[in-house]
Amino acid sequence: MAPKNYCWALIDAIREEMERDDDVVLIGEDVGAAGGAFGASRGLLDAFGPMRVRDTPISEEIIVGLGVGAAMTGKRPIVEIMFMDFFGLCLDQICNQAAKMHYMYNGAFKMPLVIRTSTAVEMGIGPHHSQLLESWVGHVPGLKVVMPSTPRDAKGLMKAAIRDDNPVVFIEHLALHRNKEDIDEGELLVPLGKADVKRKGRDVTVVATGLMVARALDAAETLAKDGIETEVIDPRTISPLDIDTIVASVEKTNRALVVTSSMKQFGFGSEVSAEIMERAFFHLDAPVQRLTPPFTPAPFGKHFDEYLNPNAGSIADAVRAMLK
Amino acid sequence: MAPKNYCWALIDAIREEMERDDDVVLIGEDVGAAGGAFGASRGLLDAFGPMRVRDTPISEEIIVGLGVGAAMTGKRPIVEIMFMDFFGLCLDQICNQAAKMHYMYNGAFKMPLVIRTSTAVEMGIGPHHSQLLESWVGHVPGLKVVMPSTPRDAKGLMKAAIRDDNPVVFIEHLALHRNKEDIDEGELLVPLGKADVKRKGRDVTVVATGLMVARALDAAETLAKDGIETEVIDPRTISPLDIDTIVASVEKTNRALVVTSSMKQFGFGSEVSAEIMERAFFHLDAPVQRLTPPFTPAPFGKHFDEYLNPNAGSIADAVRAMLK
Amino acid sequence: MTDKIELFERMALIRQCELQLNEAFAKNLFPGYIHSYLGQEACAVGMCAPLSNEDKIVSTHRGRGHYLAKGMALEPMVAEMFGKETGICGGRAGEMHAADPDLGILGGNGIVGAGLPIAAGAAYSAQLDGTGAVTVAFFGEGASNNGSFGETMNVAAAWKLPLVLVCENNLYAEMTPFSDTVGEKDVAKRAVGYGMQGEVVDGNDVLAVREAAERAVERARKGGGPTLLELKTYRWGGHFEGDPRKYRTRDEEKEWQERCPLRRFREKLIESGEAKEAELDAIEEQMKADVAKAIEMALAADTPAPETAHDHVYVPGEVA
Amino acid sequence: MTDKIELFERMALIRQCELQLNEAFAKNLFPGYIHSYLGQEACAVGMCAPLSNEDKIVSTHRGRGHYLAKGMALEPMVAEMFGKETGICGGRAGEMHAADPDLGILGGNGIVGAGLPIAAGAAYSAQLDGTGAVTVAFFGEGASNNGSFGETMNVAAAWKLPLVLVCENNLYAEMTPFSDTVGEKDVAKRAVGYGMQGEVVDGNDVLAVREAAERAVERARKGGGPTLLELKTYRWGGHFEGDPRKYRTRDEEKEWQERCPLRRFREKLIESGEAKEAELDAIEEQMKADVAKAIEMALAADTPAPETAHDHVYVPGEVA
Ligand SMILES: Cc1ncc(C[n+]2csc(CCOP(=O)(O)OP(=O)(O)O)c2C)c(N)n1
Ligand SMILES: Cc1ncc(C[n+]2csc(CCOP(=O)(O)OP(=O)(O)O)c2C)c(N)n1
Ligand SMILES: [Mg+2]
Ligand SMILES: [Mg+2]
Repeated sequence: MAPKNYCWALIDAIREEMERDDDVVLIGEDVGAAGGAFGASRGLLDAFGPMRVRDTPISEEIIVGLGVGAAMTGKRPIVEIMFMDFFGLCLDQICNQAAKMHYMYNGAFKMPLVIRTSTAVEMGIGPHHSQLLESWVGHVPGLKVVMPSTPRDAKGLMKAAIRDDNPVVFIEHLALHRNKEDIDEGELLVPLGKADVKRKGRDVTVVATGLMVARALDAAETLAKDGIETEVIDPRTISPLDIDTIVASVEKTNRALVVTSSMKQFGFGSEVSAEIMERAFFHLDAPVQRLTPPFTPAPFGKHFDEYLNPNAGSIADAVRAMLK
Repeated sequence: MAPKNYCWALIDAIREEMERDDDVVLIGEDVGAAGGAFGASRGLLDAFGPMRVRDTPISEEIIVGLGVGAAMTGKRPIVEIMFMDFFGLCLDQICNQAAKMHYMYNGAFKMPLVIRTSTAVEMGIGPHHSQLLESWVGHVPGLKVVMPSTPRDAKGLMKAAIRDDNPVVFIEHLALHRNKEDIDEGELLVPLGKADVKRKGRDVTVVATGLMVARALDAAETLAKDGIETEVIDPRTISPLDIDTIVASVEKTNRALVVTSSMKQFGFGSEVSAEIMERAFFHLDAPVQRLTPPFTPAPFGKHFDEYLNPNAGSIADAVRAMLK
Repeated sequence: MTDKIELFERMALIRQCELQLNEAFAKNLFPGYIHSYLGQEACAVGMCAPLSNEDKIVSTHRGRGHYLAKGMALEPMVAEMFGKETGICGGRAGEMHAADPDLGILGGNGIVGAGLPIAAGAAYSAQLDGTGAVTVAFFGEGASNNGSFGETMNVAAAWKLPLVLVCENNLYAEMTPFSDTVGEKDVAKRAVGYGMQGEVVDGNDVLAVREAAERAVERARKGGGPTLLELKTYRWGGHFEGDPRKYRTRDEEKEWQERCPLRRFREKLIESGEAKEAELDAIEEQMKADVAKAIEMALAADTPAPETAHDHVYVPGEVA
Repeated sequence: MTDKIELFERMALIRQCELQLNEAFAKNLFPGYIHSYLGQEACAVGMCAPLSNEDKIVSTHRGRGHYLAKGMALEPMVAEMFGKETGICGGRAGEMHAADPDLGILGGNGIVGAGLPIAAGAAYSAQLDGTGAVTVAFFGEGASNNGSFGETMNVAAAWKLPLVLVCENNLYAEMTPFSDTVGEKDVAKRAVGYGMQGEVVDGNDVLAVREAAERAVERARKGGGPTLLELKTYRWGGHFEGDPRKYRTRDEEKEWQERCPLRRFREKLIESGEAKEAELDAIEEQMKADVAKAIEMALAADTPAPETAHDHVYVPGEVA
């Protein structure tokens, strides 16, 4: 066991997989010589050379397309789109090409492609650098979507994503990059599609993703002082969603709150709520609630971010309101 | 009153608005000389000339960008993206530029832009020409999203969309283009953001969009024979959603089914279900259900389309199952 | 049979395929649109001539010529177009899509221009492997105006990818004449700005195309990087069958039909003594019969069971 | 004051603005990243010289030089950078964004390359109105590799838009040297392939830039269509302040600082007798003081009330 931060855990994951399998390559803006725009591929160029760790021009569409074509011809590429806010420039390659290739061609091609990207929600960088758009890709069959909240999950999910034969959109919260956790030195794989119950509880279920997981745990701590036992579930994989774990929890707690950094409308919380509706309606003592930033772009500046985004306090308040 | 089909109703709407306001222009692939890839801009080039009805190269990003820049400088452009399946090529201009311009710049610019597009769900054209992605844009603050199901609504909503100072994504179902309806000759405006109760009923609410509206009405006819009174609501506007009308209906019927041509996961039905959950939970006698195609791309061929998509029979079945 | 006769045969095969599919369409036997390759046969056949099965191609919505030129089996290809379960992709890919990994055919595309970045990816893959395999990206002049074109040109040149970019300039994108949408009518001229070799080729002369292809493929194989070839040609039919073609004159069409790539090649072969009229007639007859049989088989085949729609959404298997 | 002195003043203003913002950043007084325009002053000032308020510009993430050159008021511009409510956009647009419709400043952009299509739209709008107004699109050499560049080049040329495409080639895109990402180092060469005029200009010589700008703007005004100008320059700082600049040598930086646009212009003005040293010193002092005051005011100003985050998501008003 060694303490690793989220960023280095990801680098370790990629390094281990690149060592294990020569077909794994990394492609993106500043991933090589610069070691990543956020330092999240440090050391990889030196270890694997400029053919396998390839810096690209600012060409998002071909960054993903390179991955699609390479995956169709035997490679296992990781392509990096610096911020998820830029997905509007490459969503065709992600959703029409990568996602559908295996399907359209009746299984003739596999698509072992990781689309690595990040969100900087709450980092004050303004409207073009603060979006979390997991539901865009969650809506598309053929894609898997992953969003780890801890260093350990980040490492294990990244390794699993690289080994998966399907295209996986891998979303990192930049605000988590420096968080530390003890991680086993050995092989670590976290299965895609499995939620993690981060805290057990019997009174209410809080489903939280990314940045919100730690806050939900903080809120649970506070609530526990009032005798409220909160179960905190981190789905980790957005699609396919491990709804069984969530439903099992709701059957026990009879209440659920979903907390995300993304928009409520047509968002992750709506999907979870609708699934609980269909599968556990008669277990519910209160309506499932969604706690998210309001329906607005993110203005520049942390003062706005603090105001707009859920925190431990507002999560606890929302839970209390549900228990009234 | 004169019978008009959906396609000509839209052409009339655009013609009337172009006559009324010189700032209205139409930009897109084949919109001019060809009269539209689907004949949906016939006659406009002759009426308004090649400067106001502009054929473009196959350049989706700049098609929308031209609209954004023109809207910022006093025009009221309608830009056409032939199929919604191509949104992955221009979503940055739609979601980061058009949607956020008014917001970012503190109201300095208005964005009177219509992004006209279509879906060919169920027309057998295969995986790249059969997608309905209204929830991608519904998820983005700053955008309005419209999806008419009848010629009258098509005309009235198009005219309202053109006059709106916000960017409006206007989604046409190509399979509706030849449907006819009597339409008043005079000025016809259908407000954005207002649902339409297409049939009154007291036993169950069916929320249906686009192609599914007529099928829901057919199903209601059948169900009526068994004494089941179905209320059919067509939201017409996807965002902002007129949830009040839906909730009022559910408070009466205590049951709701949402039927769409788009994917269930992270889709329109999830949003409606989650909203009903939050606002009308204690009125529900049964969980809200979503009836949609399964989570797969659309293969080539109508035999697949028929199998995959909801129809009057499966809608009626779903309603009956909810009433059990 | 000399290799030139093989070229002729391949062109005749494509010609027959397109003619007879159009007939089937006219008789209402075809499910959906047909994007005919009639008139462009020399482009696909000339370009694929120097390619082996290790080499890859990426195609478009107008792909049958490419598929056949690269060796896709006729019968499953035709069945695919009809959406039948005997199709090369089980009938689900359909008229704008077909692929065969074993032959290096990486598929058509319903999204104009989307094949270009994918082709670059395949070329990068070959570059990594150092096998000398080359990727050929087919696309239309219409696609050359899409963002993906510039990104691909630049990356291909910067990385010296073993890629040949083949623009079949058939003068129209759907109903829009190319000249209405550009400031410069030679797509090949764009090469220089990206630091790439560019060449205009008579796309209706299969030998000219083959020569250009050989040069470009050779360059790519040897690490000399990509080439942009612009093949000037003409789409005989409408954008799809049934398109009334109001955007051009029948005279213009006639003029181009006089430059028929198949007839020109036939005349050349006979003139030079490389083939006898009867021999070529026999080939054409054979191709006609082969296609007729393929269509007959396709018509007789079943559509796939609708439940197969659920197959292959994901590759199965748990990793962890 | 002659117009050249005005150019000097504008450059000195930008220089001071960038220097003093960096100082504020170093003192931890700045909220967020600073994308410094230091070293590129001649580009913005030369390009905006022939423009009136009717003419539009579209900027980038590195926009302060453009804003000031086009006449944006210093104090609200600086306040915007600090995210203060006295900012030109109420403090919500922030460091990568600012706009002023009255001056034809259509905003910066957080998305590299996204301003190009928007600039084409503004140019199309002017073309419709027949006013002769011109749009200038600023972008970096990094942006020239994005799909939006090719689409914009082509439409601008095809439609003969009154557009000037200005590529400030400062040799780096974030941490990546331009030469690593292209096959051809002159972006201007791409013009010919699109049927456009292209020109390489010394971006550190304000008079050279102004001359090129005048030619291009004149051409655009008269209906002669777009021009691609490549201004060769250098980004003195990192991609953002604090970037350790490992990807280049201090020697290279020194070399470029010796080509300082402000000093070169100062020397030229003095040599030619168009200005006296003291006069220029006074201008620089004045600019220094103006900027210092603007920053002081910005620091003293309030951040916007967080509830204003809800404003302007939609333009209010019902249509029907
Ligand atoms: C991105 C995108 N835009 C538009 C279309 C609609 N469309 C299909 S084919 C076509 C014309 C393509 O022209 P070109 O590239 O010249 O190929 P050709 O049809 O001439 O072979 C268009 C506009 C599409 N399929 N994809
Ligand atoms: C589409 C997109 N890709 C990547 C980025 C991240 N990014 C911000 S600035 C920049 C470099 C831009 O380089 P260039 O266009 O040369 O402008 P410069 O910074 O040199 O002024 C990058 C890659 C972005 N903002 N948008
Ligand atoms: Mg064409
Ligand atoms: Mg640069």
